[in-house]
Amino acid sequence: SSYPANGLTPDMIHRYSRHLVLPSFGVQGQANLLKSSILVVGAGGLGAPALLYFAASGVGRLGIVDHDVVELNNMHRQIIHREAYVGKPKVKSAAAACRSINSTIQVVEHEEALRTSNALEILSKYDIIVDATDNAPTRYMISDCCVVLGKPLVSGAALGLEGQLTVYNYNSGPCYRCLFPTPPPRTACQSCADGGVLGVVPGIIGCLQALEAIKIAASVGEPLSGRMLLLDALSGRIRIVKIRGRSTQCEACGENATFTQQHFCEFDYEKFTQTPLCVPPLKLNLL
Amino acid sequence: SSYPANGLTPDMIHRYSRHLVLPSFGVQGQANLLKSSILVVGAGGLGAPALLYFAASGVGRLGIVDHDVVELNNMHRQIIHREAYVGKPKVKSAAAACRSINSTIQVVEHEEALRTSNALEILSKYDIIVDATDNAPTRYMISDCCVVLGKPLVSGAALGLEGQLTVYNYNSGPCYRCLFPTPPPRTACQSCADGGVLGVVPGIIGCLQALEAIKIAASVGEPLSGRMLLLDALSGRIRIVKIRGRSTQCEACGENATFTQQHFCEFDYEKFTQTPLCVPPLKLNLL
Amino acid sequence: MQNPQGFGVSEETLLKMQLTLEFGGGLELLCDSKKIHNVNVEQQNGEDKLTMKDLLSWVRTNLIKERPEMFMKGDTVRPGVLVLVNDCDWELSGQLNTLLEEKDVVVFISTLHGG
Amino acid sequence: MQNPQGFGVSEETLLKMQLTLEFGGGLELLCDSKKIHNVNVEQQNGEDKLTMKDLLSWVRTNLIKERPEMFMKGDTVRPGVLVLVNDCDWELSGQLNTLLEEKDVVVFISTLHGG
Ligand SMILES: [Zn+2]
Ligand SMILES: [Zn+2]
Repeated sequence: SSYPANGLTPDMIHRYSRHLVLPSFGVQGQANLLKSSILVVGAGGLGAPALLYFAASGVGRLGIVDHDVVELNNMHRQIIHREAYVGKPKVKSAAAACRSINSTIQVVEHEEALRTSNALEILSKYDIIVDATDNAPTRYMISDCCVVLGKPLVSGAALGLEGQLTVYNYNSGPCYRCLFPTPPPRTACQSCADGGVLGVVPGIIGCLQALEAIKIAASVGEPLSGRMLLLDALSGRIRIVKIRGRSTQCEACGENATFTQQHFCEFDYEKFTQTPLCVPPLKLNLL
Repeated sequence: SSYPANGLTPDMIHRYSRHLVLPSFGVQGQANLLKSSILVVGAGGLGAPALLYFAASGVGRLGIVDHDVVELNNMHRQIIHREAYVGKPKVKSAAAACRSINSTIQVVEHEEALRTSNALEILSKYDIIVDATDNAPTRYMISDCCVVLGKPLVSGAALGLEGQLTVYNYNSGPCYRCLFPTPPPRTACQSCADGGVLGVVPGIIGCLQALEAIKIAASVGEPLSGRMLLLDALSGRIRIVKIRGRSTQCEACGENATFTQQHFCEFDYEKFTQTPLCVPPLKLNLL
Repeated sequence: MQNPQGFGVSEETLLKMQLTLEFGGGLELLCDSKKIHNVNVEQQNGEDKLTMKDLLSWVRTNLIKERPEMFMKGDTVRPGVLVLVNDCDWELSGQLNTLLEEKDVVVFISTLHGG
Repeated sequence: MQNPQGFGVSEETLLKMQLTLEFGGGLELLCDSKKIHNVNVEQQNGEDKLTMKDLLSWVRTNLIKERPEMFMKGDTVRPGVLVLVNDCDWELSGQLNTLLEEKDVVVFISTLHGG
């Protein structure tokens, strides 16, 4: 073979040279990254910057799940989509953008909504899952699926001028249900569509999600597991707080949990959260 | 006129609807943003995400200064540039990307290195300056120029797995020289080229720079003046610390400072910092 | 933060404690859209200590201006609200039984789902 | 953080203080690439207080393994280094004269220029 032992070609050495010279990342970190696969669920406000940084940094296989099309009112925050893609599937738009900045990685398009019927199959193909979605039932579904498959989950959320970030189900850390065993009342779950969001706030959280997933993929540093980052953009404050560990009573990951793949397939997340998995886009007539 | 009083057309209302519904941003915040002008010095690791979020969010006039061309070893972090632009000017590449995500704003290309001979003229055309450069002499030059012109400066930096961010010369706050009256020894000033940088670290700092500049432009929230954000990506820690206010003894902005536009034009920043303003790209042969 | 002076309570004086309360993730909308509240909480039931259970009932009476069901359910916070005492999840300090000390910072934050 | 017990110093005992020292922006390279150091600093000159000036000389002797000129210049830190005591610029607390207290966190960070 003409490949050196670490699997880096001269072109890769050139492209990733600023990573390779980092003592705490280096050739091993980059080689790990190139061998890794990451799935981003949602090519919206959080997914946009995360996908671009995954592609740029050399994640070997990058999957994108989304069933939406690009709309003009996404453009203020979903910086991966160009105007030319308005009306076209977000997955196609995002995949084209990722390929345009790094043609040497593999980008996989999953142009469909994530459901209990396809989640196990899709998620099982990736090492790390990034939750960049926008509703409560999907967040429970992704977390449960990561628990039954044993995958780490990098979870971000943004609304208004606030953002939140943590890593679930990593190294015996808590899962989403450990923190939120009971779903919140539906009225407490605003989406960006009805609540609004300052575009750069999911930008910051999406970049931080990329950082955490890259750390896990490259096996460097301390991922944000058992800790949660809280961003208040308006006052310019960020706090990183200590959260509970895995709950022994957790229905998904606890000591006596019986949550199997079959249980997952049959679980009704819409009923559980009293919220539909896919919210139809709202028409706003506020002005 | 067919424009409503707040200057928002129906298309703008559609595009920026997620900003307009935010009580703490709203129509006034968006109208302020659309009337504002922001200059980003450096279309590299920090400038890339900042420029995309400025364009997306509707900054009325967006200037870009850079004299470099896109190189393959930039691509791991400078997510605004596509492979098709390797070898072409960064300003052209960045401007094209900004226009492709928002054709309704004005993007101004300054394809030249910032120097004492052109800085006053270029910076004077913008409300807010974003320092996204990569060397000490340019940082002193931009700060001094902002002081003599009375412009707020959003300053970010990233190296290795660390990042720093603050706002200078805003509302009687400190300038760069208030914090660093004496330049550091040249050996203490590593660039991303020789020190390396994890690509997503300038991504996070660049997004945070965008947030701070957008807050100032829209007149919302509390900008990070008199405070500094310190990011340690490896350990996943962010601290926001309180820094000194404007120094009465500062040679640029202090009580008895005599730093005028003419003084600025004649100041030798390369001699002051013992560092050239433009570092030729290094060839790496580390592997 | 521990400050023994804060506990100098005789039978004649009511326990009073200076706390910083913060609301986020939308919960600030329930208390006049104000996120940070510097408050003096007075213990009502003659006890010489203040627990999170006491604080919750004080908050509900004194700060929550509307839709209290969006803040509490039964005698605890509603599902989806994280409670942090000095930047630490209250599950780690005993939840409702967490003992508060002078100058503690208590954060109530609703989990976000948007993206 | 104030803790009066930390100052219980008689003429017979040396002042000892538990501090957390953090190095960043590349300064950690001068002390074995370790960023966080939990240390017990002993006052050498018989004083019953510890200032930042004392701490700097202690750090230079005990932690800095190489290129001390990259950390200090004269009796203070070199240009381009920010010093933070409990997340606050030491310019606001008296620089070299800042009095340290038990469990203080002192950060030395070199300003970055990259982008
Ligand atoms: Zn669990
Ligand atoms: Zn100054």
